[in-house]
Amino acid sequence: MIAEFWTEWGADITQALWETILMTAIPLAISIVVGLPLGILLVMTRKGGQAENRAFYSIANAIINVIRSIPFIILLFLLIPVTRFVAGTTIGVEGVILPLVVYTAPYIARLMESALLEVNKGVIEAYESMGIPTIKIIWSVIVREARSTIILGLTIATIGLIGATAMAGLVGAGGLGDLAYQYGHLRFEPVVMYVVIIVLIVLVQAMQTVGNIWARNLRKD
Amino acid sequence: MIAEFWTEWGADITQALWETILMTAIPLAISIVVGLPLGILLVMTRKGGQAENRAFYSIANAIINVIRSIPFIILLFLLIPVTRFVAGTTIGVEGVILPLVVYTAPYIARLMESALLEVNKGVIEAYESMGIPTIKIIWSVIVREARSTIILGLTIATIGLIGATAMAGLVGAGGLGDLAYQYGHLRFEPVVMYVVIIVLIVLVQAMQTVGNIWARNLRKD
Amino acid sequence: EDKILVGATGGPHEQVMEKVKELAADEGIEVEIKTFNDYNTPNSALDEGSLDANSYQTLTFLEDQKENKGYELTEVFKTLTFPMGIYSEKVKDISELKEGDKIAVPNDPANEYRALKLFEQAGVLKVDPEATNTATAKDVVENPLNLEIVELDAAQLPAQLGEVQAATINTNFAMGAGLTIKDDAIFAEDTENNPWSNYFVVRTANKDDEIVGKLKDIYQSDEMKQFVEEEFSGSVVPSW
Amino acid sequence: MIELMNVTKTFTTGKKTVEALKDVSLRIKKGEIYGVIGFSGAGKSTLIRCTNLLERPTEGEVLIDGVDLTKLKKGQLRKERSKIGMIFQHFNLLSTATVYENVARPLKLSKVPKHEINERVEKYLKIVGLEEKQHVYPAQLSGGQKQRVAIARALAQEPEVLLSDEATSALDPNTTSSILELLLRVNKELGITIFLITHELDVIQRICDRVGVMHQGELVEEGSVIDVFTKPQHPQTKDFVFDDANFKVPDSIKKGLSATGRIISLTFIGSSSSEPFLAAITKKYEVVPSILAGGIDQLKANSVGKLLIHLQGDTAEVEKAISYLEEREITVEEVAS
Amino acid sequence: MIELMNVTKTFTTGKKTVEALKDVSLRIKKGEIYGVIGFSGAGKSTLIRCTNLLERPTEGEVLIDGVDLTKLKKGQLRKERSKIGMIFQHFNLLSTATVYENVARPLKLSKVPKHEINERVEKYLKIVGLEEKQHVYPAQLSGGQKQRVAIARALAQEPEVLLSDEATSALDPNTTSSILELLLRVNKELGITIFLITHELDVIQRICDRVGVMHQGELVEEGSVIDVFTKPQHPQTKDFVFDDANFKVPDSIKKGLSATGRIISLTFIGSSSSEPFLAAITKKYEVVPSILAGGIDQLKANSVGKLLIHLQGDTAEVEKAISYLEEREITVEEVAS
Ligand SMILES: Nc1ncnc2c1ncn2[C@@H]1O[C@H](COP(=O)(O)OP(=O)(O)OP(=O)(O)O)[C@@H](O)[C@H]1O
Ligand SMILES: Nc1ncnc2c1ncn2[C@@H]1O[C@H](COP(=O)(O)OP(=O)(O)OP(=O)(O)O)[C@@H](O)[C@H]1O
Ligand SMILES: [Mg+2]
Ligand SMILES: [Mg+2]
Repeated sequence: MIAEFWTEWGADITQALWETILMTAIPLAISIVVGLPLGILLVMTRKGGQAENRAFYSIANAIINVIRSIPFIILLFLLIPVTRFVAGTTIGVEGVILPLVVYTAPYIARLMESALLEVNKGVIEAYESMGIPTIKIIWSVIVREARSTIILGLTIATIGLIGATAMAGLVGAGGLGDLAYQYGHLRFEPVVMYVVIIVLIVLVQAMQTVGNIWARNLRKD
Repeated sequence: MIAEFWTEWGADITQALWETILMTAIPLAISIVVGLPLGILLVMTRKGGQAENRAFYSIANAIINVIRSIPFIILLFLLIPVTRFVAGTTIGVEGVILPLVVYTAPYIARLMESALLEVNKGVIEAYESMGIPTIKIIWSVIVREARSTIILGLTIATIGLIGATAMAGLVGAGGLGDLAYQYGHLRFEPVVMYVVIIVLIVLVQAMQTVGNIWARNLRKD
Repeated sequence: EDKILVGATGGPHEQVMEKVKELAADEGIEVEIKTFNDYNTPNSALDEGSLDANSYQTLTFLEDQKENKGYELTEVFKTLTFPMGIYSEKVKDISELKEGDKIAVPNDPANEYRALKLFEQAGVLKVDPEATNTATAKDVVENPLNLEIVELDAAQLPAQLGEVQAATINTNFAMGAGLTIKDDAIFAEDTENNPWSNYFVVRTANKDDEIVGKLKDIYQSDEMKQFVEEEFSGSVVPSW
Repeated sequence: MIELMNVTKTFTTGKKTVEALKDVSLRIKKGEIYGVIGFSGAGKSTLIRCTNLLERPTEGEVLIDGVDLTKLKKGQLRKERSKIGMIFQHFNLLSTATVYENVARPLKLSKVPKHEINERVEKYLKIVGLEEKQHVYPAQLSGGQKQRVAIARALAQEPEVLLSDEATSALDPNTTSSILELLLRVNKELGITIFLITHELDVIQRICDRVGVMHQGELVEEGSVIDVFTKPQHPQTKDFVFDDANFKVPDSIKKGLSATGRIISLTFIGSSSSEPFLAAITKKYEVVPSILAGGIDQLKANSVGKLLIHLQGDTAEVEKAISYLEEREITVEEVAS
Repeated sequence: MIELMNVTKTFTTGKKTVEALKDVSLRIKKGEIYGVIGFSGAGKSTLIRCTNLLERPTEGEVLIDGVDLTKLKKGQLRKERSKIGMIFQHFNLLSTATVYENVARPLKLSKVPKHEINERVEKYLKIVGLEEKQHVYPAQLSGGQKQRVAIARALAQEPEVLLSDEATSALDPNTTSSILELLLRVNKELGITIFLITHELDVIQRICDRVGVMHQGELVEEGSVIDVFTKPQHPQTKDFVFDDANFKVPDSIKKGLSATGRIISLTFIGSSSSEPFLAAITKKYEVVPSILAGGIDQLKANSVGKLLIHLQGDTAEVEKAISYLEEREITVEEVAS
C-alpha cells in the first residue's frame, strides 16, 4: 500500500519538497543579506545608538512597518511589476523569490533589531572606550554576542517563510503547502494531504531542532 | 471625489475594519491567555528550569512545532471539524476565531519563551533564595522583568495575526485583507484596494508604535 | 420564514446576489449574503447549516462534492454562466501556438478540467477521457506541441497573461482586466447551452421551501436578466 | 545551626571539571558571625551558595537547624529558605522596579502585612542611606548604591540566618562601617546567625566570632578570629594575616635597619595593648625600640596588636628585653630581612 | 596630560535631575598616579567616565594631552580613546568569548600583529594569575577572576593612560597587592598615567602620587597623598582618613582610660617612624605611653604613622613630652573621649 502510494505520489512530493526547499533557502539567504544589515542599521541609528540618525531610522522603520502591514497574498500581487522587472517572470519559483524576500527581510530586520538590543551595553561601552571603530564593534562584539538570539530569530523567520511559501502555489510555484492544499483540500485526497503535512512537520521540526541546538551551543552563560 | 468614494465604499470599509478588529482582538486575547502560560511552562519545564519536566517539555515543544509547521490556509481547513464542534459554525468571524487562536497561541508561546529566557538568572536566584514560591517568582519577577520584551513580542504576534486574518476572508469572515483582495483582485477596483491597504498600514503602524512606546516605558535600563 | 442566508463567491455571483437582495427586499424577503473565496467552504457551511443556500457552483462540481463528502444538497435553479475563453497577448489565433510554448490554466478543480477541455476543444491537446472534475495537467494524454502547462490561481491569470503564450481565463476575472470574451478571446466556449452553467443550491430537505421558490422567481425575472446583461456585457450570461 | 558536612562541589563544562569545593565541613553556631576569607577563586561564593542550596553540592550534607536541606522536597526547602537571607556579590536587583519596590517586592511576596512592609522598607532604606533614592531605578544608581539596595532587601526580610557574599566590597569605608555596625546589632539584638564572605580582613576583625580560610576548594584553617590572627598555621592564612602589617615595609629599608639592630614582630592580645610594654623595656633595659610598621586592631571581642619593631641595643640587653616581652605573652618572631 | 575643566554632569530622568558632578576641575600630570576616593554615590564613576567621554559632560572641557575631547569628531575621538585603557566597575566582559578571547579580541580589532597578540595575552593573563582559565567562559569564573580578566584586557592594550574604576575592590589582599605592584611597574617603566577610583585607602596609600576627594559631586579636597593623609582639611576627608586609626577603639575603653591619663593621637611622616620617639619620651620624662590603636602606613614615597596613645604621668611631664614630640614635627591632637 505504501509502495503503491509512493509510486503514484512520490515524484510529486519529492518535487514539491524540492520546490519548498528552493523557495525557502534562496529567499532566506537573500533576506539575511538584506535584513541583518538593516537590523544593524536600525539599532545604530535609533535614539542613543552609535550612529544616531533620526531621519534614516524613521524612514527605515516606517518602510518596514508598511511592508509588514500588507498580507503576503496582497504583497504578491502588488509586487508583480517589480518582480517582472527583476526576475523576468512572475510565475513559478523564480516569480516568488522577490515577494518572499520582500516579505521576510523586514521581519528578519525586526528580529535582528531586538536581538541586538539585548546585548549588554556595558560591553559595548568597554569596546568604545578602547577607540575601536564602530563597524568592528558591531561585527565582533554586538553581532557575536547576540549570535544565539539571532539564530533563534532566524529559525522563527524561516518557519514563517515556509508558511508563506504555501501561498506561492497561487502563482504556480508549487511546493508542499500548495500540494497539500490542492490535493488534500480541493481534490479530496486526504492521504496526500496528511503525508505532505507530515513532511512539512518533519522539515520544520528539523529546522527548529537545529536552530535550538545551535543557539544553545553559542550561548555561554 | 473623496466624499463620493466614501459614500460608495465607506460602509464596506468600516465594516471590514470592524471585522478585522474583531478577528484580531478576540483571538489575540484568547491566544495570550493560552500562549503566555504555555510559554511560562516551557521555560519552567525545560532543562535547568524551576520545574524541570522532560516529558511535558518535549510534548509541548513538539505540539507547538507541529502546529507552527502547518501553513494557516491548511490549518484553517484541517480544523473545520473542531471549529464546528466548538463554535457551532465554520464560517464568518465566529468560524475563524478558533483557527486563528490555534495559529497564534503557539507563536505567542514561543515568543514568551524567548522573552522569559532573557531575564537575568541572578535575580531569579535571589528570589529563590528567599524561599518565595515558584508561581510568585514567575509572575512577580520573571514576567515583570520581561514585560518590555513581552510587549514587543505581542506586537509582532499581533501583526502576524492581522496578516492571517487576510486569509480568513476565504471562509466568509470578511475583514480588510479580504476586502483588498476582493476588490483589488477579483473586481479590479484598485482604488479600493489601495485605500484598504492604507487603512491596514495605519492600523499596523499604530499597533507597532503603541507597542514600541509601551515597551520603551517599561524598560528601565 | 422570510429570511435566507446565501453564500456566494466574490465577484459576479456576489454582485448579482446583491441585486437579488434588493429586489427581494421589496417582497419582504430578507437576503443576507456571505462572500467566500474558497470553493469548498460554501458547501460545507451549507451542509452544516451555517448557510441556507449558496450560489456559485456548476453541476459537475456539486456532484463531485456530494460524492466525496456525502453532502445532502440539491440544485434548485440555474443562475449564471461564465463562458471561459482562451486569451493571449502574443498570438491572434490558437493555431499560432508553437512547440514548447507555455499555456496557463486555473489550478482549482472547478476550473482546471474545464480549461483543459477547452484547449482540447481548440484542438491543441487531449485529456484522458476518464478524467473527471479533479483532473490536472497530469491527465493530459496527448500534447503534440509539448506545451508547458502552467497551473495558476484562477484570479492570478489575467495578471500573469504576459508570462505565457495563452491562458484560459474565467470571464469574471478577464473582465476585471478589461478583457471581453467577445473581442479579446482567441477561443471561447459557447454561451448558448453551455454545460458549465451555475446553480443555486440548497440542502435537499429545503428544496421545496416556499422562500426558495420565491427567490427563483426573483432571480430568473426579466429585470434580473436585463441587469446581468447590462452589468457584464456578455461576459456573464443568464443561464435561464 | 548551620552545618556543612563533607561538602564537595564539582563543576563540569564539556570535558573539563573544576573541583570548586573539596570535602568541606563547617559548623556555625546559632547567633554566631562566621567569616570566610580566601583568594579569588578559592571557592568562597560556591561555599555560601551551597549553604542555601542555590548550588546543589555534588556530595555531602547541608544542615540548617538539624534539617538536611539536600533531602528536602521543594516545598519544604522553600520554607527553610524563607528563614535565610542572602546578599549577593552581584546585587541581583530587579531592573524594572524602583529601589523601594526592590526592597518591598519580596516582602509582599512573603505575605508580610501591608503596613509593616512600608515601615520595614523605609527603615532599612534609611539605614543604608538611600531614602532619597527610593523612586529611582537601579540603572540610575552607582555601584555602591546598588549594593546597598541589595543589603536593605536582605535585611528587610528579617531572616534568622544571613548569608553575605562580599556585601561591602563595593562600599567606601564609612558606609562599610555603618553596615557592619548594623550587622553586629541585628546579630546581638535579634540573634541572627551571619555567614559572610569577604576579602577585607577588617570586616573579619571587626565583627566575626570565627573565621575560616578557603584555599583551592578546601577549608584549610578555621578558628576564633583571635587565634587565626595571632597564630595562623597554614601558609595561606599567614599570607593573609601578615600582608597588612609586615610586608609593607620595603625590603631595602629592612636591610638597612638590620645592620643596626634586630627586626622583630610582636603579636599581642587584649589587655597587653593597653600595657605600656615598649615603654617598660625602654626603661628597664638598654634598648631603643622603634616602630617600623604595624598597628593595633580592635577585634570584635578583643584587640590584637602586631608591631614590626627595630630593636637597637647590645645583644644581651636585646635578649633580655625579648624575654621580658615573651613573659607577658607577647609572641615574638624574628623577621628575615 | 589629563585636564578636566569645570566639568558638570547632570542626569535627567523624567522630571528629576541628579547633579552627579558639579564644576569639577582636575589636572593629572603625565606619568602620575592619581586616586579618587569618596563615599558611595559621590560621583567618582561619573567623573572617570567623563574623562574618556563615555559620559559626555553637560558642561566643561576634557583635555587629554591638550586636546579637548568634547570638541572632537567621532574618528578623532576614537583615535584619542585608543590611547586610553579602562577597567570597569562591572567587568563588562564578552559572555560568548573565552578568557583568552576576551583579552585578545580588542587587540585583534586594534590591528596588533598576530604573533604579538598571543604574546601579550599570555603575558598579562599570567600576571593576573589566570593562565589556567584561558579557555573558560566568564560565566564559569568567580567574581574576582572576572575582574582580573578585565584588568588583563585593559593592560594588554598597553595604553598611555589607564582609567580604573575600583579595579581591585572584588579582589583579596594578595591579588590586590600583585595588581598594585603591576600598576606601579607599568607606571614607572612605561610612564603610563593612571587615574583610579577606589574606596580602599590602602590602594591610595600604596601607589598614588596625588589624591582627590569627591563629595556629593564636588572635588572637595586634593593634594599629595601625604598632605591629604596627614593634614586632611575637609570633614569628609577626615572621616575617611581617620576611620582606620582612631575610631576603632570603643568609646567605653577610651572613657575608662581618660581617667588615668590623656588620650592623644600622633601623626608623623617619613623618617620619624624609624626614630624611637616613644622610647625617647619614656626615658626623658616621667610618662608611660601605651599604644591603643594605630599603625604606620607605608605610602608610595614615604611612610605615615598614626598612633592613638594613652599617656600616663603627671600633667607637667605629659606636657613636656608632648612638646618634645611636637618639636620633632609630630602632629599631636587631643582626642575627645
Ligand atoms: N544614569 C544615571 N541616571 C541618573 N542618575 C545617575 C545615573 N548614573 C549615576 N547617577 C547618580 O549620580 C550619582 C553619582 O554616581 P556615581 O556612579 O558616579 O557614584 P560613585 O561615586 O561611583 O559611587 P560608588 O562608589 O557607589 O560606585 C549617584 O547619586 C547616582 O545615583
Ligand atoms: N559555573 C561554574 N562552572 C565552572 N567553574 C566554576 C563555576 N562557578 C565557579 N567556578 C570555578 O570554581 C572556583 C571557585 O569559584 P568561586 O566563585 O566559589 O570563587 P570565590 O572564592 O568566590 O572567588 P572570588 O573571591 O573571586 O569571588 C573558581 O575557580 C571558578 O572558576
Ligand atoms: Mg565570589
Ligand atoms: Mg562607582
